[in-house]
Amino acid sequence: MEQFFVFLLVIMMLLGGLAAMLLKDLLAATAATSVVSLSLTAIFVLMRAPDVAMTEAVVGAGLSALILALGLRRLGIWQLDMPVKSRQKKAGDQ
Amino acid sequence: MQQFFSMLFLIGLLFLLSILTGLLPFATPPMLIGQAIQQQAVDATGAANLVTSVVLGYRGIDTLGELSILFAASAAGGLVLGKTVRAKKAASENTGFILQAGTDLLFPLLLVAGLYIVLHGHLTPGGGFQGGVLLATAFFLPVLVRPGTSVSHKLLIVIEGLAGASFIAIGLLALYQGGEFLQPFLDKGLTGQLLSAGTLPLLYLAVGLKVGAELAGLLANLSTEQDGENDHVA
Amino acid sequence: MLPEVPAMLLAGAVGLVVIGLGGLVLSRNLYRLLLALAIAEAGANLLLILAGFDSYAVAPIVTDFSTSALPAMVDPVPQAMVLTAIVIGVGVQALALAMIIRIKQAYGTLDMAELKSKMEADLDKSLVMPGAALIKAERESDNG
Amino acid sequence: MDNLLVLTVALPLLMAFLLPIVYRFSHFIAGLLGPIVLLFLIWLTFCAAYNLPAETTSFSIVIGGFLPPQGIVFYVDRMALLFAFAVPLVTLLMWPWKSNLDSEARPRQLSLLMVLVAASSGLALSGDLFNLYVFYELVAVASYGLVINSQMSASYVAAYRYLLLSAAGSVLALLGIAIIYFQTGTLNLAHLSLMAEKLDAPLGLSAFVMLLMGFGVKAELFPVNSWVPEVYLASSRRVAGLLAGLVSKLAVLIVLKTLLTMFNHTLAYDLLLILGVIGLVIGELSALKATDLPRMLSWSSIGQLGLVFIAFSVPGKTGMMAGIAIMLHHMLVKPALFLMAERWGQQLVDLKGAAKSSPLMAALFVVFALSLMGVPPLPGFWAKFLMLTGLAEVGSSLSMMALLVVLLMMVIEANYLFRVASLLYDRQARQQSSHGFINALTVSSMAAVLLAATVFIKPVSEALDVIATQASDQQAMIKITLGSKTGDQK
Repeated sequence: MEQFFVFLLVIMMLLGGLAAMLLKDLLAATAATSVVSLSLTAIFVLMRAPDVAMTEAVVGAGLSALILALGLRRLGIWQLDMPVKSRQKKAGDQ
Repeated sequence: MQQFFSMLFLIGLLFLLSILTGLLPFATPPMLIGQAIQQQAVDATGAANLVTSVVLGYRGIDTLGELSILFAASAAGGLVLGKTVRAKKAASENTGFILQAGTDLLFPLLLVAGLYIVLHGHLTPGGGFQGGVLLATAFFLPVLVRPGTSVSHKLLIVIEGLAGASFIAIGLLALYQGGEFLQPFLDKGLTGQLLSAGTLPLLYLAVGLKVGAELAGLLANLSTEQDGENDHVA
Repeated sequence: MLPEVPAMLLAGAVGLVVIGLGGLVLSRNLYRLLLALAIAEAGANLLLILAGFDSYAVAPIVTDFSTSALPAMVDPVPQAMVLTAIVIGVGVQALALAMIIRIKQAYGTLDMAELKSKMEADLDKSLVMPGAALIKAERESDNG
Repeated sequence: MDNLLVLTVALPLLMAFLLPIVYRFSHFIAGLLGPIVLLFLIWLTFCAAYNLPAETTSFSIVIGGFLPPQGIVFYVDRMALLFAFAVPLVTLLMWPWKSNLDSEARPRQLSLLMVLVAASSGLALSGDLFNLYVFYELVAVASYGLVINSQMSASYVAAYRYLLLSAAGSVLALLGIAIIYFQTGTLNLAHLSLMAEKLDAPLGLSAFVMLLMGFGVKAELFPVNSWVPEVYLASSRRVAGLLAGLVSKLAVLIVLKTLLTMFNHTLAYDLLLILGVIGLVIGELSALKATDLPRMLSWSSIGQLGLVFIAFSVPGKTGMMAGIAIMLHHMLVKPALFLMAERWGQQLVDLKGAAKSSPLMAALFVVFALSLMGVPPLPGFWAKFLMLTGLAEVGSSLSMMALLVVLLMMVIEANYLFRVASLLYDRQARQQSSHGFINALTVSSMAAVLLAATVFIKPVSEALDVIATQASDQQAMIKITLGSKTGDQK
């Protein structure tokens, strides 16, 4: 059972990492980074490290994503009502 | 050409790391200091959470360094972003009643949760850093929802400075009493009680306040647009 | 059949590090470089946690206060180290983001190669300027 | 009261935290706080070194009262004391007395400097692998902040590139620490040196390479030093002097600590030698090509650090002594040269005839340059001479090749430094701005130290001998940090 969960989580984590590197849309890439953090949180729980899991959830998935999103907003790459197409164009301009 | 070499480097790295990790004694760690700490920690610090006794006791100076790194990062971030200009009152960015009321409701909840996590750091998972982040978000959410308002930077600087100074002061007090720097003193109490583990909860409180104030300042700094910032296309 | 748990976890840690470092080497967008850094750091943290893992142990928190005999626990030291490393990582990330915002304001682009050539040009200009400006200013003050 | 030495870390941090508050009340007091703390630290470390009885080799400070190897320990030998003394001293010399920053940025800059001092002292004293990593990161973050201090937009790009390289190095260093912890289950350096046989090739060697790439970033080691010229150019000259003079040496010190305690293989030493030689060649050749003073100084700094690594790759006392001598010499000379570059015109042609407007500075420049080249009576000569004899003693084909390369590079170094000197005394004078009083005083006092070292070369070399003997004495370190429990710890 544990084996199966770990397998799923590791696959999710690696796919998240790859997506963060390959996705054109920077906002989606940021979300993919959060996916890595979240699966890492679950892995930490399975590895009997509740303190680290909590830190990873609060800092890695929460705070870091918040900081990155604020940064994206100030960079002008992400506006709330901006369609994906124009976001990609903007990111591609860089 | 450069791409080719980079790929070559990466494949080499993957190969190297895979072989190396294959050699590691996984799941049967030597745990030389780990075992010793497990045997002594409860008696030495009185904290039920061994990670806390390592973070604040055995490796207390690491935590001081970590606090200073956050401090340095936020100071340097302030230097980069320059003068904080009061955010423009943007009427167009009205976020709506429901969001505002929801945030008002969330604020006390986040505050209590943050303080709980900070104060129970020596008993349960969590502690100053995790709780501090929650505190920071509690103070930052209103800024996000009401674009006109801003956090009081003066107050944040004072909290931040005094909390950091009190962490060091507790350490120096131990030194003054004839112990070593950052040696836990005060009564250790009964392990498992809220009021136990000597100075550790105090240290975590200082950490929590400092982290909270620092991150709130940093987030506010990142979120406020400055005059003449041309990249914002509304 | 699925591989063993340790092998999968080690592969995950190594994979994250390689993906992250690969992104650092291959990517040109400043923001993407930052994401790559975060991923590589996550991989290193996972490897560090694995250093203290023991499949027959419990989390390092004392729950039974009645006996002094402790059950087998996982090593708390790497956990403390990873806690430190995570917080350091986020601090550096925030600082880097602040720099990116400034760079975008100043140069209007996020492309590393383009920025590098612009920076070199700026640096060369700054080297000529102060000396020449000083000389010019002094000459003017001499004349006037 | 040995454990008062903890104050070298605690006190600057305390000041750094309090400075922004004090600055709100009085700009003047806040400006004075830093220098006062630095003076106190200089006095404290001097007393500690002076009162250390001759027969005592070293002592350790147990942080938090948790005995090693579980707790963190500060291992204080004479080398650590020397660097703990040098950190506040050099920072005080490079202190930014004047500043054009506004009232919001200035306290932040001063705080960052205090953080830099605390972290550097920690690097000099700490005897715990992960603690070294934390202090190293602290130095790194503080230096990012200081680099972006100047109001140039190019400095943001330079600082960002520096940050990325440095952070990637930190990831590698963390991986190295993870591998070491996997193998040994401990972090205390003395405890690790007991278990050195567990860290054989290939695991130990790759862990060493990872640590080297991680900590080598600040030490300007060859493959990870591409940040050096752009950052030194983009930041203010004082910060550049601080980074080149002080921070790089402390990073070398970490590499040295790990090398001595854990990785005593010949392979590790050879690797250091090769990287050092490549760094030296690239640094000196690029310095020869440079057309402006700051770039020349940055490249020459890379070259000098290459020399340091070559010296430390010579096993035994000779190499240790030569390495320490070159480090100290460079720590004195490079900040002074950067201080001079602060006010002179930047392009080399702008320097024409600068001797007319500032004769003292030009003369001092020649003295420093001569010492950097290694012209006989000056201390630079003795440092290089020691290193060359050490290389010759090793006698392997690799070290002979290194010897030849070093000699060749000394000629090139002499070439470009003489070019600057002859420009300074050129007849056709261009107009120059003169140096400020504090600036001139600082540089002159540094020159005075250099000349004093020339005159008292015998006691200095004897002291260096003692320091080097002690620094390479691993048995004493194990005995003093782990105490009598050494037997059952194993």
